[in-house]
Formats: sequence, C-alpha cells, structure tokens
Amino acid sequence: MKRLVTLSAAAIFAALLIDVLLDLPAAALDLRALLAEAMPASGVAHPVTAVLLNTRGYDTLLEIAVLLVALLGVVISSARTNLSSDPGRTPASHVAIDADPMVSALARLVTPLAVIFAIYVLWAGAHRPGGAFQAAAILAAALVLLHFARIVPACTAPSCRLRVAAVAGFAIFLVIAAIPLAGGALLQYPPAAAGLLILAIESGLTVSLALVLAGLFLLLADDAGGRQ
Amino acid sequence: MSAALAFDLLLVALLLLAALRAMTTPRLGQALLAFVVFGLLMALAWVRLDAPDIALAEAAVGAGLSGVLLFDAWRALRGEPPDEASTAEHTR
Amino acid sequence: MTERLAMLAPLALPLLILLPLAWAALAFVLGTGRGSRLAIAAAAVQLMLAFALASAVMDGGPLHHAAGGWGAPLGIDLVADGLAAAMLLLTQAVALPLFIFARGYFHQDGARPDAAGHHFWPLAGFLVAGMNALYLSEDIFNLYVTLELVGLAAVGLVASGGGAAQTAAALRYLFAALLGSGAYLLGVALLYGAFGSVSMATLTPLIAGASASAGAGASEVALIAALLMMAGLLMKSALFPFHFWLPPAHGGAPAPVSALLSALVVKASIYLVLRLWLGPLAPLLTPLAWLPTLLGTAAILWGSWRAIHAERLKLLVAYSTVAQLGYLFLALPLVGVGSTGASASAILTLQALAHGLGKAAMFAAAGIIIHATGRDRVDDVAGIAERLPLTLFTFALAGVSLMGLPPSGGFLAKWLLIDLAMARGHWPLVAVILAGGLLAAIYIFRVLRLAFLNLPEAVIEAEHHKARVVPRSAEWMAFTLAAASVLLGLFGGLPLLQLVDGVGAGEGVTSGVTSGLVPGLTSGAVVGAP
Amino acid sequence: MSGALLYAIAGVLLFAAGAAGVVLLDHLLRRVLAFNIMGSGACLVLVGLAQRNGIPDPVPQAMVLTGIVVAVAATGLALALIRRLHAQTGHADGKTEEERVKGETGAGCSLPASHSVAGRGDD
Repeated sequence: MKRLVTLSAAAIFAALLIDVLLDLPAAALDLRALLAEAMPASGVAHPVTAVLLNTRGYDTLLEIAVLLVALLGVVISSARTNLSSDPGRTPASHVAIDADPMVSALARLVTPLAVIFAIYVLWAGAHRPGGAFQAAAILAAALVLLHFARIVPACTAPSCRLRVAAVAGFAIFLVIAAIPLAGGALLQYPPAAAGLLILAIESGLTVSLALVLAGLFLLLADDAGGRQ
Repeated sequence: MSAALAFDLLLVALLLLAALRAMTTPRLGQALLAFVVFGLLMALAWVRLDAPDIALAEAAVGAGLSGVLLFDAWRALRGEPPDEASTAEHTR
Repeated sequence: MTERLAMLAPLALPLLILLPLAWAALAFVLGTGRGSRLAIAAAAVQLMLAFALASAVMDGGPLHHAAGGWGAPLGIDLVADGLAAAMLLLTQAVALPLFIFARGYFHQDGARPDAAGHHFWPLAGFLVAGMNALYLSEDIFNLYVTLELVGLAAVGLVASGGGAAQTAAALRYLFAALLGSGAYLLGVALLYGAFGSVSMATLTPLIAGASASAGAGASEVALIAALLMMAGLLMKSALFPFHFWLPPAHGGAPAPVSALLSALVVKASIYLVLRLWLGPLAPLLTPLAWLPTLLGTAAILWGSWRAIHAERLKLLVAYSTVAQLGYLFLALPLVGVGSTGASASAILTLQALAHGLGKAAMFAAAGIIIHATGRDRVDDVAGIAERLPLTLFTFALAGVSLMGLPPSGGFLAKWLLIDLAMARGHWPLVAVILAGGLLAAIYIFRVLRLAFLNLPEAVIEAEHHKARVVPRSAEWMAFTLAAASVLLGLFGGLPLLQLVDGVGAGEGVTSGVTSGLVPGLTSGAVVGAP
Repeated sequence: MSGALLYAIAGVLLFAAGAAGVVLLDHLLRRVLAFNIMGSGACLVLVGLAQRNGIPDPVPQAMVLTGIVVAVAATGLALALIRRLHAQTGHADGKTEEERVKGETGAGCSLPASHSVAGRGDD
C-alpha cells in the first residue's frame, strides 16, 4: 500500500513537473552577463573557480564546515576509543598481513603521479577546469590506495597532527575571509591580490580536503581491515 | 535526429537504467556496481552539459571515493559484526 | 558602552558566523572533550554581539552585509531584520547557559568528560554557526548549505549518545533531513531555472510578477518549487505527520544535546518556512495557508496525547516539542495585525523564544533528574521534590511557560495568538490553543504530582546511596533558562514585538496585558527566589 | 528540445525515483544509494534547466560542485552510522529497525536498557 502510494506520487510528480518544464520561458535574469563583467576583478580566469571562491566563496566556506562536521560524525561512529588510554591518539591495531604485491607496486607507482596530477589540477583551476576539490579528491584516492597497499594505516581517532592538518585549510580560509572585515565585507579580496589569495586558500584546502575525504574512509576502514 | 541528440538520449536512458538497477537489483553487490556505473555515466552527462569541473569531481568522488566507501561498508556489513568481546572491553 | 556596541553591530553579521566556526575548528584541534571554556567564552561574546545587533536593528532598521562585496544577485547577501535578530538572540541566549550546563553535565566525574561529551564542543560550534548563518542568509542556495550544516551537526550530536538506540535515531533523523534538504534543493534548482537568481530580494518581485500573469509557465514551475521547498522544510521541522524522527532523536540524545535540538534546531527550519512563506513565495502559497494550520492542530493534539502517555521522561518532553511546534504553524492564515497591534510573525517569534527557553530548561532539568536517579521512566521521578528541589522548580517553571500560564512568555504568545484569531473570527483556532494548554497541563502535572509523592523512608535512604552528584552550576543554568522563559512574558515581550514589527508596534500589548500582570510579577519574583 | 533540457528532465525522473527509494527501500545502504541518485537528479535539474538555451552557466555549475561535496559528506556520515549500527545490533535493515522502534510506545526506547539512561553510553 505504502509502496503503491509512494510510487504513484513520485510518478505523478515527475509527470507534472516535466510537463511544465517543457514550456518554461527564458529566465528573466541572466547571471552569466553579470559574472562576465565581474571576471576581471575576480583574480582568476576560469569562471567556475571565480564563482566557487570569489563571488560565492561564502558557500564554499560553509561547505568545508559541512565536510568537517561529517568527519566529526565519522570519528564519533568509529570511536571505540579506549577511555583508559591517551584519548585522541589511538593508532589502529593492524593485523600485519602483507598486502597484495601488485597493489603495493601499483600504489608506489601511482602515488607520485597522483601528487603531480593533483598539483597540476590545483594550479590549472585558475584558468581551466580543475581546482582544490578535484585535486583533493585525487590525493584522497591516492591515500586510500596507499591504505590498500598497507603503507598508510587506518586509525580509530585522528592524532593531533592529523587534526591540525585537516583543519588547516579551513583555518586559512577563515582567516582570509575575516581579514577584509577591517575595511569592507566578508571575503572581499582586494582585486590586485585576489588571485594570490585564492591560490593560498585552494592550496590549503587541497591538503585538508584530501585528508578529510580520505579520513571518511580510513577512520572506518580498520573495522574491516583487521579481519582480512 | 542528430547524432548528438541520439547520444544524449542513449546516455539518459542508461543513467535511468543504472539508477533503477542500483535501487532494485536483489543482490547488493550488483547494486553497488550499478551505482558506480551510474557515477561514471553522470560524469559523462556533465561533460555533455559543458561542465568539465563537475565531471572531474563526479568521476573522482561519485564513482571513485563513494564507490570505495560503499564497497568497504558492504564488506563490513556482510561479515559478522566485529569482535564483540574486544568492543565490550573497550567500553568498560 | 552602548555606542561601542552600536558601532559593532554591522560587524556582528559576519562575526556571528565566523566566531563559532573558528572556535568549533579550534575545539576540534584541541581534541576529545576539550574546548568547553573556549565555547563558553565565545558564546558570551556572541550573546553580546546578538544584543548589539538587535538593538541596532530596533533603532535603525535591517542591516545588510554583502559577502565578497559583490551584492546579490551575483554574490550572497547577509541580512539582519527584526525576525533574524530575534532568532539570533534566542540562539545565543539559549546556547550560553546550555554550554555552561553541558560543561557541568559532561565533566562531572572529575576532569575527564564522559564519552557522550567527547565531540560535543566542536559539533555544537558548527551547529551554532550553521544556525546563525541560516538566520542571516537571504540566498536560497546558501540556505541549503546552512541547512545541511545544521542537519549533519545535529545528527552527529544525536549519534554522540553512543548506544544502539541513539545510532538508530541518528540514522532515521539523517535520512529524514536528507530527504527534506533534497526536496528543498530541487525547489532551488527550479527557481533558479525559472528566474535566474537565488537571491530572495531578487526573486520576490519576479515571482510576484509571474504569478500575477496567469498561465505563464514560470508561475507553474514556481508553484511546484514552492511546494517542494515547503515539503522539505516541514519534514525538517518535524511538523505532523513528518514528526516521526523527532521523538527518538530528541528523547534519546544526551540532555544538553536534546536541549539544543528541541530549543533551537527545529526552529531554524520553521524560521525558513515563515521567511519564505511570508516573503518570496507568498503569492504562490497564501491560498494554502490552512494546510499547515490543520497539520499544526493535529501536531498539538497528537503530540500532547503521546506526551501524556509517554513512559520515559525525556520522551515526554520530546513529544511536548512535537505539540509546541504545532503552535508555530497555527498563525499562517492570520497574517496581519490584531487588536493589540502585534503581527502574526512577531507573535510566532515570541512563541518560538518562549518555547526555546522553556524547552531547553525542561530538557536540562529532565537530564539532571535522570542523572540523579539513574533511571529515566516517568514513574521514577517519584519523591524527587525532596532531593532536587531546585531542579523540580525549574521543571515546573518551564512547564508554566509551555502550558501558557501567566505571566510567562508562553502565556503572552498564546494570549496574543488568541487575540489575533478572535480578531479574524477564527474561533476554532482559539479552541485549539486553549485545548493545547490544557493538554500540556495534564502531562506536566503528571510529572509534578509524582515528584511530590512521599516515598517511604527506606526507599529514600536507598535512593540516596545511588544518587550521583549533579553539579550545582548545571542546576542553576537550567533554572536560569526556565526563569528567562517566564520573565520573557513580563519584560521581553514588548521589546521583542517591537524588534520584529518595528518601533510603535505592540502598543496595545502594554496596556492590554502587562498592566494586568504587574501583581503577578512581584509574586513571581518572590517565588522565584527559593 | 535542447540537449540540456533533456538532462533536466532526466534529473526530474532521477529525483523522483531516488526520493521514492529513500522512502521505500529497506536496506540502509540502498537508501544511501537512493539519496545519492536523488541528489544527482537535483543537480542535473539545476544545471540542465539553467543551460536550456545551450550556453554554459558557471554559477549553477559551481553550486553543483558545492552540492557534490555536501553529498559526499552526508554519504560518509551515513555509512559510518550504518556500520556502527551494524556493529551494535547486527543488522543494517531499516525495516527491522522500524518494527522494533514502532513496537513500543516510545520510538527508540524499546532497545536494551543499557543506553536508555539519558543516552549516556558509559553507564
């Protein structure tokens, strides 16, 4: 019954919406023109990066906070924190099983390439598709691969150094967002320095996001990793 | 019908198929596989929409990282719950 | 001093967001269980900022801040009007005492906090930052990000309880929240597609124009978008029948978390419903105003019924939240001004504040009682009056506001609501409000009656052995919240109505209510000093 | 009909199917898949509808990038909670949970008493 009602509601909704979408007139406002005007002052040449880190940079600031919240949630869920030991520094007790040599070799080969590619993607973001998040995702993938090769261990709780590294990008972003408050608005970069500031934010974010994204996986991985 | 439109139609059909399979295939492993395929098809769709940034992110995250996360979770759920004795020890 | 504060006010908009983000990140770096002092100090500064903002808005009207310096529609604007300033004030005013309470609650057994409090501080920081950002944003896509920030932080806090019940409740909450924000996001996508902007200020005239010219495709898309956004937000607001996720999440979490969630988090999405319903989406949704009112009525009746029959104390308080949230949806058809000169949104804000303070106090008191007795069934409060007189008084005081007895803030809000309903001739609403108050009285007196039971000496002796120490600071903070909820009706009501409606509003309130309540004030103050 | 609008329509279908999946599916992992499909659908509508005249629009593209990050965050959190629930109760099936929860007066309170004490895991 619930099935029937939900499915027919979804079908009716989709049919109605598609029907009205088919003859939707053009939008009254076109932000493309506004953005094109703003591009010279944005500090970057790639429009998506300009939106992501300049005109709507505030969205991105909050988005990083969302990621950190998710990381905290994962830390809570993975915490089998031993209250009697030093909290916050509980390295995983890994069962020492050697990784597949193929995986090891692959990881050793791919990781340097991934780092170089990530740096390229980060740097390219100013002019063409790419940027902090994509670079971070590549690095995170490399970290996960290193984990499968048993080079990077999983952990139940991030150590202090890891926590600092995971937050550093967010902190840099926060500071750069706050400094313009002295004379203007939140995240209002001086146009001359905008390119440099955006690069600084993106570099910090790449490292931190890579750790956070990999953390979403590695903090949980030990449950399974120990049993392999 | 132009070739481009034909390709778009095919891609959309495959997207819907992969999504439906991910949700309805009886076997979870195949469902996860269908989901990873869905992520790759989404990346292709973003390329078709002139959004290479999203395509890159979708391929890296949607298909890559989420896929690994999901398969790892699946493996953890299939196995017996982790050593209950040790968990109990930890919480004491 | 006041001039300094006034100068600070425009900066308060970004600072109320940046400050909690900063201390949340710092608390995360500090590690498990640390950061409580930092959080309390920062919350005090935030409260000051919120006061400065509210007084500046009251004097000079809404404040704007263009993030990035671009301005809408290209950039994202922050706007603090009276409604936003009032909600910011509520958030900080509840957060500060609750943080002090949480510090006592989590750290009571020596310096080491218990497991449930390990990640409380960073999550609470992100939660407060998300709510402040939500109240200030006027960009519907940015609001989606703030909704997710608030939602995920709240889910994390529920999960921090630790047990399987909490994990299950957190998951249920998470999926409800994700379904809600997904529907909201599709609504945003449709509005952007139809009008080319995500700024409320830009969208308002465009939507009004589209819906005026009937038959245009844009107005139909906008209507579907509006319905999607409302459905999503009502899901997140736990309005009946979407309330299924709330009682396990709020009833199962550690007491400081329950208090934060019930007092503040649900208000955030309700605020957004109100803001969109009365703002950009008004031309589309006004004919549907009776729907949320009907659901609100159902919520009051059903939530109260479940509270009356709840077996666990915190579940009783959680179902009371389901009921009290219903009031916030009653007034949507009453938009306009009643005989007292207060608008519907001002009255709703007053109700939100009264409930926020009262419910935070009630959850805190429930947490103290459960902690002291070690059990959480309603029946176990028997005899608590002798052991925890201050906490029981807190519970009763919070109950006064929830029941809507004078002179509390809850009374003032419900009284004004009844007045507004009568002015419009909506008699059934009057009946619902009165019935809701009676039902609240039943479940609150159910607890109070048990609490004053005389237990046999032997039982008391045995209980004392099991009793755990509850820090006095925690008890006093709960009391502060309850007292604030009651005092809101005496001192806070008028300024608050003026804040939301602009100066000059609420004149009738002064003559109509407050004068009649002055005797109540003095007697209340006497009782209030045990 | 432009290609972009076609993707917007596909987005509507994906959203509807995903939303129905979140409501109907029992296994929690499947619900995570359904939620991601629903989110992808909303993103396709956002970009596809904005670009229905065939010209790329960087603003919704940037929004979708934000949306993808948020979706990853939510997915990571959901999976962590699901694995924890599985470790604690031995199941990850939403339906059994539902029945278990609905059985008693208090949703969520029918689970073992050890965590019912004010939700403090260490008691």
